[in-house]
Amino acid sequence: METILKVRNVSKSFGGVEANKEVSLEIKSGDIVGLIGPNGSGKSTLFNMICGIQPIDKGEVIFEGKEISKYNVSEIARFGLLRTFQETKIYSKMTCLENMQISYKTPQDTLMSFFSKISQNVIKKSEELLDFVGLYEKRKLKAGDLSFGQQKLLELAMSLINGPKMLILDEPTAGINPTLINGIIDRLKKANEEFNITLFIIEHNMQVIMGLAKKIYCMNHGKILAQGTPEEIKNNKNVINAYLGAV
Amino acid sequence: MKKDLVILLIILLIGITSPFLFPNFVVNLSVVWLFILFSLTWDVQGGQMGYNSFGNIVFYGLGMYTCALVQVGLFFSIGEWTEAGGEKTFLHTIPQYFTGLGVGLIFSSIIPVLSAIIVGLGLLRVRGQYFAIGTLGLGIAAGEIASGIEVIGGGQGMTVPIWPRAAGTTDLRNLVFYYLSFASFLGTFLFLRWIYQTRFGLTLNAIRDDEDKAEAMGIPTMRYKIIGWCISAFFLGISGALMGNMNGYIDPIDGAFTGSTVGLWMIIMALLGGKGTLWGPIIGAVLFYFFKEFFWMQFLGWQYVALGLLVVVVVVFFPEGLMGWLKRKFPEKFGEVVDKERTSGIHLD
Amino acid sequence: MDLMIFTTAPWLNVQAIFDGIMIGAVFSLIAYGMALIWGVMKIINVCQGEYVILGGYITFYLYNTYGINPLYTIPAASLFVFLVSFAIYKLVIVKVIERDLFVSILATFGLSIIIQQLMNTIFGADVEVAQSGLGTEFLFDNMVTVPVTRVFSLIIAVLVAAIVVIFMHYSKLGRAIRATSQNKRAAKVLGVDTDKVYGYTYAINGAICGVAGSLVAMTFTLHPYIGLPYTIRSFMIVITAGLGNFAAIITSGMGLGILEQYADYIIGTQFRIGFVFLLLVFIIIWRSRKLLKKREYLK
Amino acid sequence: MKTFRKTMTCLLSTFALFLCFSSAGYTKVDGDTILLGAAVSLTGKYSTNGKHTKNGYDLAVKLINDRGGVKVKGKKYKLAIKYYDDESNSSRAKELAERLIKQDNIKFLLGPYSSGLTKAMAPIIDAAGIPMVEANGASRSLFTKGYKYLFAVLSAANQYLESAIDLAAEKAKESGKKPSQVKVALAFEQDPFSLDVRLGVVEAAKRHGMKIVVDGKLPKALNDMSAILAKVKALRPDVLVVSGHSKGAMTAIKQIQEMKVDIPLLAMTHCDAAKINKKLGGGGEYTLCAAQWHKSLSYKDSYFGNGMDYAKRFEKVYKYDPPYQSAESSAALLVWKSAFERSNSFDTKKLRDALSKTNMQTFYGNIRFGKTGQNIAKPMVLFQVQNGKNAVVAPTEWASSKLIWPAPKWSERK
Repeated sequence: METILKVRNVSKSFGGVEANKEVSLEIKSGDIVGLIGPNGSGKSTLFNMICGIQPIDKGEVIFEGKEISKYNVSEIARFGLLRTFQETKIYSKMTCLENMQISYKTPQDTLMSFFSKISQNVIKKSEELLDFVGLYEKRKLKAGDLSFGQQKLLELAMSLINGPKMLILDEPTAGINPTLINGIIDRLKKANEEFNITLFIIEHNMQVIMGLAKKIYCMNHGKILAQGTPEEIKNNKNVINAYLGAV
Repeated sequence: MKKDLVILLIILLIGITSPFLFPNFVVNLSVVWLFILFSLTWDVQGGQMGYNSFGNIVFYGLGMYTCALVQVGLFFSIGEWTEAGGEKTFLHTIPQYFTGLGVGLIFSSIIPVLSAIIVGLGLLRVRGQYFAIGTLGLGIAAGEIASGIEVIGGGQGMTVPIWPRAAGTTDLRNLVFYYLSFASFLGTFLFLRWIYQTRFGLTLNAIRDDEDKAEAMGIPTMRYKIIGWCISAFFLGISGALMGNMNGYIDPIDGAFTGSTVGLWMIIMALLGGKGTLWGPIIGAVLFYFFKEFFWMQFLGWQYVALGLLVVVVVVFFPEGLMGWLKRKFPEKFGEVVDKERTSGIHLD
Repeated sequence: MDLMIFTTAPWLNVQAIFDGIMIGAVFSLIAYGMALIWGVMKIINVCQGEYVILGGYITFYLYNTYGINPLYTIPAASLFVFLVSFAIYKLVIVKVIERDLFVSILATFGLSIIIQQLMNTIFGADVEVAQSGLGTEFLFDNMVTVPVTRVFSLIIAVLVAAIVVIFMHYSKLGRAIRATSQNKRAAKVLGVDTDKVYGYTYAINGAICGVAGSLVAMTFTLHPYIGLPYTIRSFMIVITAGLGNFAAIITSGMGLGILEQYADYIIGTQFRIGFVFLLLVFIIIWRSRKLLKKREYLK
Repeated sequence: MKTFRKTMTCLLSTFALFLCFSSAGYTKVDGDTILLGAAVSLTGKYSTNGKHTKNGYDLAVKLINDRGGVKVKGKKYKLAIKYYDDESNSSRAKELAERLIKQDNIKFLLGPYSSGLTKAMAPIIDAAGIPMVEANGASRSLFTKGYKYLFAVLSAANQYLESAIDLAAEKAKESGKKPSQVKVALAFEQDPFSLDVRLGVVEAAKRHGMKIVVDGKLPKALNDMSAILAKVKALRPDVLVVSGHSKGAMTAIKQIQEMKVDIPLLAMTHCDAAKINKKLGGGGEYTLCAAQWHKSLSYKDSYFGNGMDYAKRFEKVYKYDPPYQSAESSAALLVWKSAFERSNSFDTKKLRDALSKTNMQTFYGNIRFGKTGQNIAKPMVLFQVQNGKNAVVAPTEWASSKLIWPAPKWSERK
């Protein structure tokens, strides 16, 4: 398998506080990779930098062989590197169906495409994906009226319709009731298998991430503390000291 | 589709017949159509895109000046025309007047669009209240600067070429401008109705609801925002040109860049009817015009207090407007329903 | 363009800087009030300028009707605007807090129209002035004029600012206000009555504007419709200086004063108001450009 | 979609209904009343002068009605005025012109206050062929557009301060200087009226070969002109001319006094309306003021008597001294009355012809309209504030006092 995302020696500091120090990691295409670490260890900052939301101070981010740290958020998204947010971001005053339609990535980006009508094909695909996450019945409701868990699912569906090559998820199960969690895990796995999307996930729920990921990175104090398979991580002494032990 | 056709026919019917039904109100009716245009175009930013602009009035004023300058400049020296106390009298012949008006209207839509691109590149990167206050500053600065430029008449203002008497009576003139106003309204209405049904409209809504998300999903938001502003500028420029010609005289602060009257009204009209909808601004504009004409006449000298009160009441107590209220009250009438019926019939799990 | 004037009359530089600093002090005072409510209540008060003019009219009224020297009317003007803005808080502002900032902008815009029109009805559209009778001092062979009133207003502005700062740091209410501005929820948990804090903050801003208004009435002239430029100026000062930084507010206030004076001399008085408003636009764009490098937005 | 359509139909039908009701309104001559129409500024920046204007109109209407009204075709008619508030806003004034003519069906109009508003109304009334006698729009550009239905009882704005420049030239000659050595400083507000005054001054200065050393312009919303005055101080001109309605006059006097700017001759407009001699203590002393009228002038008519009588009558009703804005407004009604009686008709065309042939004396001055509709028979008056009183100093035939020149330096005043 080839490498899809490579982060090399990335550093970032906020007014003297170093959030990321020389972070390097590699993700293979088609993998599910987890990122764990205590609060404030720099996970979200790393995500933000990969997606171009914050500029990096040093180092490089390579996506499919292309240096992307100079591009802005929407350009990176169009390369096929998409993210979801810790606090769900959906278009709250639009219906679920509209949320889906607008997330569909148009093949080209011309003025014509700006003013084109939403094609039946897109509508059909939206409905399929809403069905996939179990929101089909609520497709005509305003997204803001959905429950938090449902919004997370909607956000996932929106990411899927965009057709990304890689999806970065920031705590996909945080704040969701346990019965729904399994559903989300299920769908993530399916998305990975059926749509062949690489997943990179921040997660605090150890059960979830251990069951999902094939490889896990653990961060602490802005550095990569350890990496390996779930089993290796579980037994890594440093990880236990810094993170797992404290749980 | 049939419903749409019916609505269009009704509007056309009202638009075409009303000057004959109310011949004494032709000018007022033209103003009503332009008012609707104002609130519709403001709503592109304020309602659909979530960028509360106080500066759209700049395009209106620019259109007004551009048109007048072209109308004059094509045939005479602008400097002599606007010279304070100039002794010469200039009269446009019929062909001169109409070519001037035609070319003026074209330019009065181009120049505001260009300025929207330039200003937009700077200001549309700014969000929230900074955008609102920045555009407020822009609107007022434009008026002050215009009144400092001598060539366009400065604080003296500028007169617009008068209707050549040989072409017909003033009633004919009013009719011509009525139909031009109506046409520009209709153009705006149809255009906006069309784009709201396309990807563009959805994108504007997405920017309003969560711009960061829209960017993270790969939407080039800046381009959409600028195009949106250009659309507003285009129609506002034309409306300014028409208003300038109907008024016959352009005052830089009271007539063209009227940030604290028309500039504020367009916001209130859209809010009154319900921002972010197609029909809200239309209803709001009509309601507001009535409020303004029929109630203000009753408060001789107090109408500004009444306007201020209206602003406060609408904004504080009734911010969702008429359409917003209806939508909240009867969401199911607007298609917000739990729809169990499956059309695609696909089951993945 | 009139650059030659500075070479024929070099003392004009001194004059411009002097005037700029003294006018800037009043601007800073108004801006401080705006920063206060913006920071604490998260609302933008567009009727700031109208409060200033209202304070000025109180001074004028006392001066005109009872012949009181405007110098002594400052407390009265301050108190009056304090009460008015407290009433406005109870009636309108209380419903605007915690809503979208645009709502507060529009609502206070509406209020400013009402206040303008009421001032016009009560005091008339005449241009009014309150003479402090303090006289004028001269420097450089009578060429640089220093009206004592302006020096006085500089002193008062500094004094009031000092009082407000001391109040904010050492009084119970002041501390409650600061706590609320830093973290509203925490303050509420600790037993701060945030509603009361908001009311007083808004009214204190009114009091500050009242003082500034008195100073404006003494140094310039009054008219019901000249409030907006004061609002815009204070907005500009606040966005250049940031919300909490008092020293920065004073420097940018005086900077604006000096800049305005130079603009006045160089590009001509006719563009002065336009210059102020355009400067606002440029400062906003400039700040957003700076943030853009960090991939952040001005919001 | 159905709801939208219903709402729209509902709204539009109410709209239609409203329009139907409102069109049934006034007619030009109703029973024994002749209805004139006027838009005046009751709110906004011109509201003070707007009230002066309205008071002037009302006083004249009352007097004419008390004396039996207007006689047309053997029948006596009373006068009445339909007022609207134009909010000191030119767009509003234009709308109101439209409303008065189209909806209220009024055929005889009176002017609003200020040149800007008159300018906004003029194209409308002229196109509709409705005559307007206006008393407060002095801008010369009103009279170069070929309007046929606009008549102004006042002298054009460019004449306001021309004579002040002439005076300065005269005084320069007396003191042994050439007029071309006189240095002039200008400070004008950016509004149609003041810019017209400026034009007249610039032309006069050019005629005498004077040099303009400071040419300042003030925005409408500014209450500070210290920069211009600092320049004036630096360049020591012999004449400073200021115009900017009441605000300009007030701001100028206050800051000149404060900065102790020594100018041998300070001339301005609107010092009367701004009541500078009352409000600013001695600050306004020696200021030369341009006025359309002064009560001490000895013109007279059979209604108001002379200027003094007018002033007394006015003060009895409104409790203040009449500014010239009121006097000229009253005069406008005298003109209308005479036009009605001379044409003996209500036909607008005939009235227009009668108006253009007006040649009469009123307490306000002689009124005779030139080809362009402007009063060409009345000179401007200049007075100087002397000991807190207004003393007429020019033109010489009406002058009651001598010009004090040069104005004493501030260091020499007490």
